[in-house]
Amino acid sequence: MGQTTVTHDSHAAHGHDHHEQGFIMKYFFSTDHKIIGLQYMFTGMFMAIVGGYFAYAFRMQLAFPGMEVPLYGTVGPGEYNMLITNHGSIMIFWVAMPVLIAAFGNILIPLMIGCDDMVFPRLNRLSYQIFLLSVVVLFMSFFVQGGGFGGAWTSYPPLSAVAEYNLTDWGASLWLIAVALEFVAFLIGGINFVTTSMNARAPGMRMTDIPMVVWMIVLASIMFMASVGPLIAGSIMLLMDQRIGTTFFVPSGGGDPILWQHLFWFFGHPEVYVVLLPALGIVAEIMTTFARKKLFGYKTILYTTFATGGLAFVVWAHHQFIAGIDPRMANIFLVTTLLISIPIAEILFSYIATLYGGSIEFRTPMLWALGFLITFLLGGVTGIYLGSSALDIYFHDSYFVVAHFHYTFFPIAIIGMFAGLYFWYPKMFGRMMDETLGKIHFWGTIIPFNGIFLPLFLVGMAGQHRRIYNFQHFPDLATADLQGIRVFATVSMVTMLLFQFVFAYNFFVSMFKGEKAPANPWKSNTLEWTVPSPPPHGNFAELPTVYRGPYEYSVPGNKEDYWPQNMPDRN
Amino acid sequence: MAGAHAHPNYVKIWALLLVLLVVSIIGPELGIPWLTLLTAFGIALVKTYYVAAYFMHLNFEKKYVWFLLLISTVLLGVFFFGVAGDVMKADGQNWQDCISNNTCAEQQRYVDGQLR
Amino acid sequence: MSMQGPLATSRSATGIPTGRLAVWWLLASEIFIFGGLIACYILYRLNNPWWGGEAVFTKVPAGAFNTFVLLTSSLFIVLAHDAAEKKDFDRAFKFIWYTIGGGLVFLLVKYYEYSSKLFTDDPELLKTPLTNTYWSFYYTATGLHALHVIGGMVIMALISFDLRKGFNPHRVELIGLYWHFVDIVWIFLFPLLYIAK
Amino acid sequence: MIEYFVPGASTYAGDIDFLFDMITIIVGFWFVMVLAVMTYFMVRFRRKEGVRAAYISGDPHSQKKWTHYPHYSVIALDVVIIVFTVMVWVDVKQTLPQAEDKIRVVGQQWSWFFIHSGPDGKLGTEDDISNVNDLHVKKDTVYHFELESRDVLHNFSVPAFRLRQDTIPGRTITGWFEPNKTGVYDIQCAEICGYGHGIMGATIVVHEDQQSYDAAMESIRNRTYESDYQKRLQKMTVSTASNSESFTDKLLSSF
Repeated sequence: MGQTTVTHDSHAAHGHDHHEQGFIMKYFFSTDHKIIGLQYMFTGMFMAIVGGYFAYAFRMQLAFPGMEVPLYGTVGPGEYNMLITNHGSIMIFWVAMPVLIAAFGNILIPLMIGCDDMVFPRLNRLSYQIFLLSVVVLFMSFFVQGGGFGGAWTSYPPLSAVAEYNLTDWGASLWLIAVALEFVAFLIGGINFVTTSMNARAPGMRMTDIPMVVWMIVLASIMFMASVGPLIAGSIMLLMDQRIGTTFFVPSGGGDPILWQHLFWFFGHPEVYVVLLPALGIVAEIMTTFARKKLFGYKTILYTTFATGGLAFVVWAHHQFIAGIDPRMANIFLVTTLLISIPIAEILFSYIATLYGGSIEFRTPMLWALGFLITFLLGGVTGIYLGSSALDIYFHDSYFVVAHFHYTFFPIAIIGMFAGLYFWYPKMFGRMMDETLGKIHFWGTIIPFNGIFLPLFLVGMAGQHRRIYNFQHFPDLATADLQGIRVFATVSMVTMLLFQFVFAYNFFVSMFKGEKAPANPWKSNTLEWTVPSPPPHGNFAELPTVYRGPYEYSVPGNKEDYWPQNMPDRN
Repeated sequence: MAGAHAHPNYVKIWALLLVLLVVSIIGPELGIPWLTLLTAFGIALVKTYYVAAYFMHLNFEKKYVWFLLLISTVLLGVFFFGVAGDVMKADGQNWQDCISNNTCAEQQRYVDGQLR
Repeated sequence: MSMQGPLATSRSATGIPTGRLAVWWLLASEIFIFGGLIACYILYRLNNPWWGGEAVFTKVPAGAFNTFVLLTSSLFIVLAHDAAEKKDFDRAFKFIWYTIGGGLVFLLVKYYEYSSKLFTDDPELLKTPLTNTYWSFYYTATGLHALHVIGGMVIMALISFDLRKGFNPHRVELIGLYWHFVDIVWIFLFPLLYIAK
Repeated sequence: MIEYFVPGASTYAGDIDFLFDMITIIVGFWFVMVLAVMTYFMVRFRRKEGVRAAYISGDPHSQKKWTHYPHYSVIALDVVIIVFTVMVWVDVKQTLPQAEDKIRVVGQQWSWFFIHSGPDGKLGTEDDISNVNDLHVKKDTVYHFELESRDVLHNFSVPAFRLRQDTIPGRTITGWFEPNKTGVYDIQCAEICGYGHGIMGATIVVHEDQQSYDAAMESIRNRTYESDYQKRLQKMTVSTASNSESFTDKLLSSF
């Protein structure tokens, strides 16, 4: 089913007359939250392939400049800009967000809070259809005259605002429209998530009985809603600049390019936390299940997450320390930036404390979850370097930044996604994935991943700056040593991509030939494990009542070491 | 549902809003700056309060909704004051807006929507 | 429209009906969109005091009349909601269409204002979005607001026919909330763009 | 540690390197500690037959302290980092020591345009000397630079000076540096500026004394100047333009 969903997706964007409930209706026009979640997931995975392919093309160009890249062709300067721009946009807007928030949110929220569907199923479908439309528009932007947009995912004006500067007249506009459509899709989806989990909880489920992943997805949706508004207004203004010729952001006509940077990063920084929080939630579910432990300090984690979410709104200008903002402002944002390390550190400490006294079983999802913690930790601590405004003078727009945010985004979007996928695969498809192949995939991803980005810290320290298609114009950077490092990173990258075939094989073969999954293969507590795998339409034969929190593992006096939320008595 | 509470007299509120509207138009005509600010924007806030509180029934809604809307406005304030240091001013520490005071040594200009 | 909704929709753990809760969240996100635009405008405006000289060319009487129209249509939709709650669906239907009429008058006045600035032979009075950034903001902000007015009118027309048959009367309240919000946005745009000189 | 990769050539390079080393020690300590604790937990508490996990809620204070105490020390270290950072930041970006000479740096798509102030030390006068791609400065001289841009955002970046600052069209941004080591260094554009962002390099030449500086200025004025940037490009160690080799040859030869 998976592959066909991807290939037929484009049809769903167009209206159809009413069919009878056939395959098409069931999988493309369904209002069932599980199907919509899978649609998001397959679209997101398809986009991940596109984004990975782009990364492959430009990493090859960096390692072997001027060479014809196998399966791609030569990468010129304009094309290089287009590849990095769209790699960034795709991975954040069309992979991390749909998979982590929309896919897991759609599949998990109704199941975990014990109701039969989202509160607005048709709005949910509309959200996916707008999202799909945004994908189509993005692909259109690659094929218009001048090629795809090449002004980086931040799309700073005046470069992005004036066609004479960026040379991608319609490419820039279509990119912007695609991003704006994606925002609208997630606004609609987010309202649905928030309303569902606020209003449709199962009887007996208190605020503190909600599984962490639901909390995290809801908080992420709220943060998204609050941060994206000004940027939507800004996108309209930028689109007017591009298409009509107004000068909101063009200084030669009286505008101010810095305003866009503020609008963008007022969204862009919370956006990091928007995708981080769901991943943290997924990891919490997995760690408690496989350590057979109660989550250490549920309330502490919850409150520190609130604090993180609040602080995330007042740190945005640390992306602009040397971008021309008033230097006095940098000191304020330096303090808030380093403040945010405090709640995040508290969350990570609590996660690690969860392991204490556990009975840890290293199944594939657990490996991914632990891998997430370690790699994200490195991403977090390198953030301190960049948050320090004075050091940012040296590191701004260098490969140190690239390595840093890949150490945060890769664990979030890819490791977190795989963790969730391996964990909930039985619930999604009713079959188990192969454990050995899963472990091979894990090690084959995590080791090359470090092989890519640890070296990039070093080239960043050597002063190598970003978004350069070929370093031959910078004599200090075009040395054999640095080139060797670039080749090493590229070889690691190709290795990592090759290991994804293990996953693809495992994923699709298990879907049809895997061992049939019982309702609760991991002996987990939350409500989604109390229904058959995969859950039928309407989820629960009888809507559950909740008696306790989601992490009551190894409770003394119980026969079993888990205690489902809807079980009235001791077992 | 909203039916549980006594309804305000909508027409009265509407008449009050119209009076406020007239004040907000006449006030600025006098040309006194502080009066302009007060009548134009102070009265806009009052009007907003009446529409929100009575037409939108916020006064009879859970307190939580007030909270939600206020948080939104506060965050906008954060955005505004974070940005104001750069965008609202024509100069600052070690930088100046050379377009507004015409000191740019090198600058292309937009004329009639075309880059010159 | 008679599709059986999921049971989840009828639950209300917060005590606010689901539809109304969602509209409040929608309005919160709209606050950010319009608020962001207005914040940008104020920032530029304070940096460019000469924009006051441009604001002279706006038509204050037209803007004031439009404020009156929107306030009145807000009254109509709240009366429609009142009627729908009392199950007087014909009266509610009537008031919804009065509201739509108010929206229409608003748009006509808007059209008059736009056309008097865009299609004039007098170069002094010709004000296009490209004239300067003040007019860019003028057209963007009022245009975005007008789109919201149009959207509200379309949705109102759609629900009015359902309402007459007695389906989904709670939707009158939801569209009402949205319409009041559009009204409030105009209450701010009017002094910002027209009055402050 | 940055010194190992790029030797510093300005007075404040050392401060920024110090900041890097300090943060490395602080976060390195934490990173290693956390990894060690995590590894210990993973080994010590791996699943064993018949051993049941403990039931720890983490809510009572006696348990919470295990995450709170480390977290207080994070606050303390944050304060240390903030204090040192602000000191360096104020020195580099917020103060302007008395200028001994001035230059104007103009970014344009896709090259750097430099204006030296000439003998009178003032910009905007007749004797200004302008040049593309090569900036000449004297050692141990405090320079004020004025950054401007003709079209889009650029970023005036000199890694050896630990200096980066965006150039913004419509804004004049002033900054300073004082080279303290002679040599020839890269200038980069570190903010994407369109199609030719990747070719927007330039060279800064730090002269030992006034004579060699004046000679360079004279040759620019006489139009007999040979660009140091072009000379360096020709001497580059890595050839990057060949298409002739096959993929595998290239891969093998690069190790």
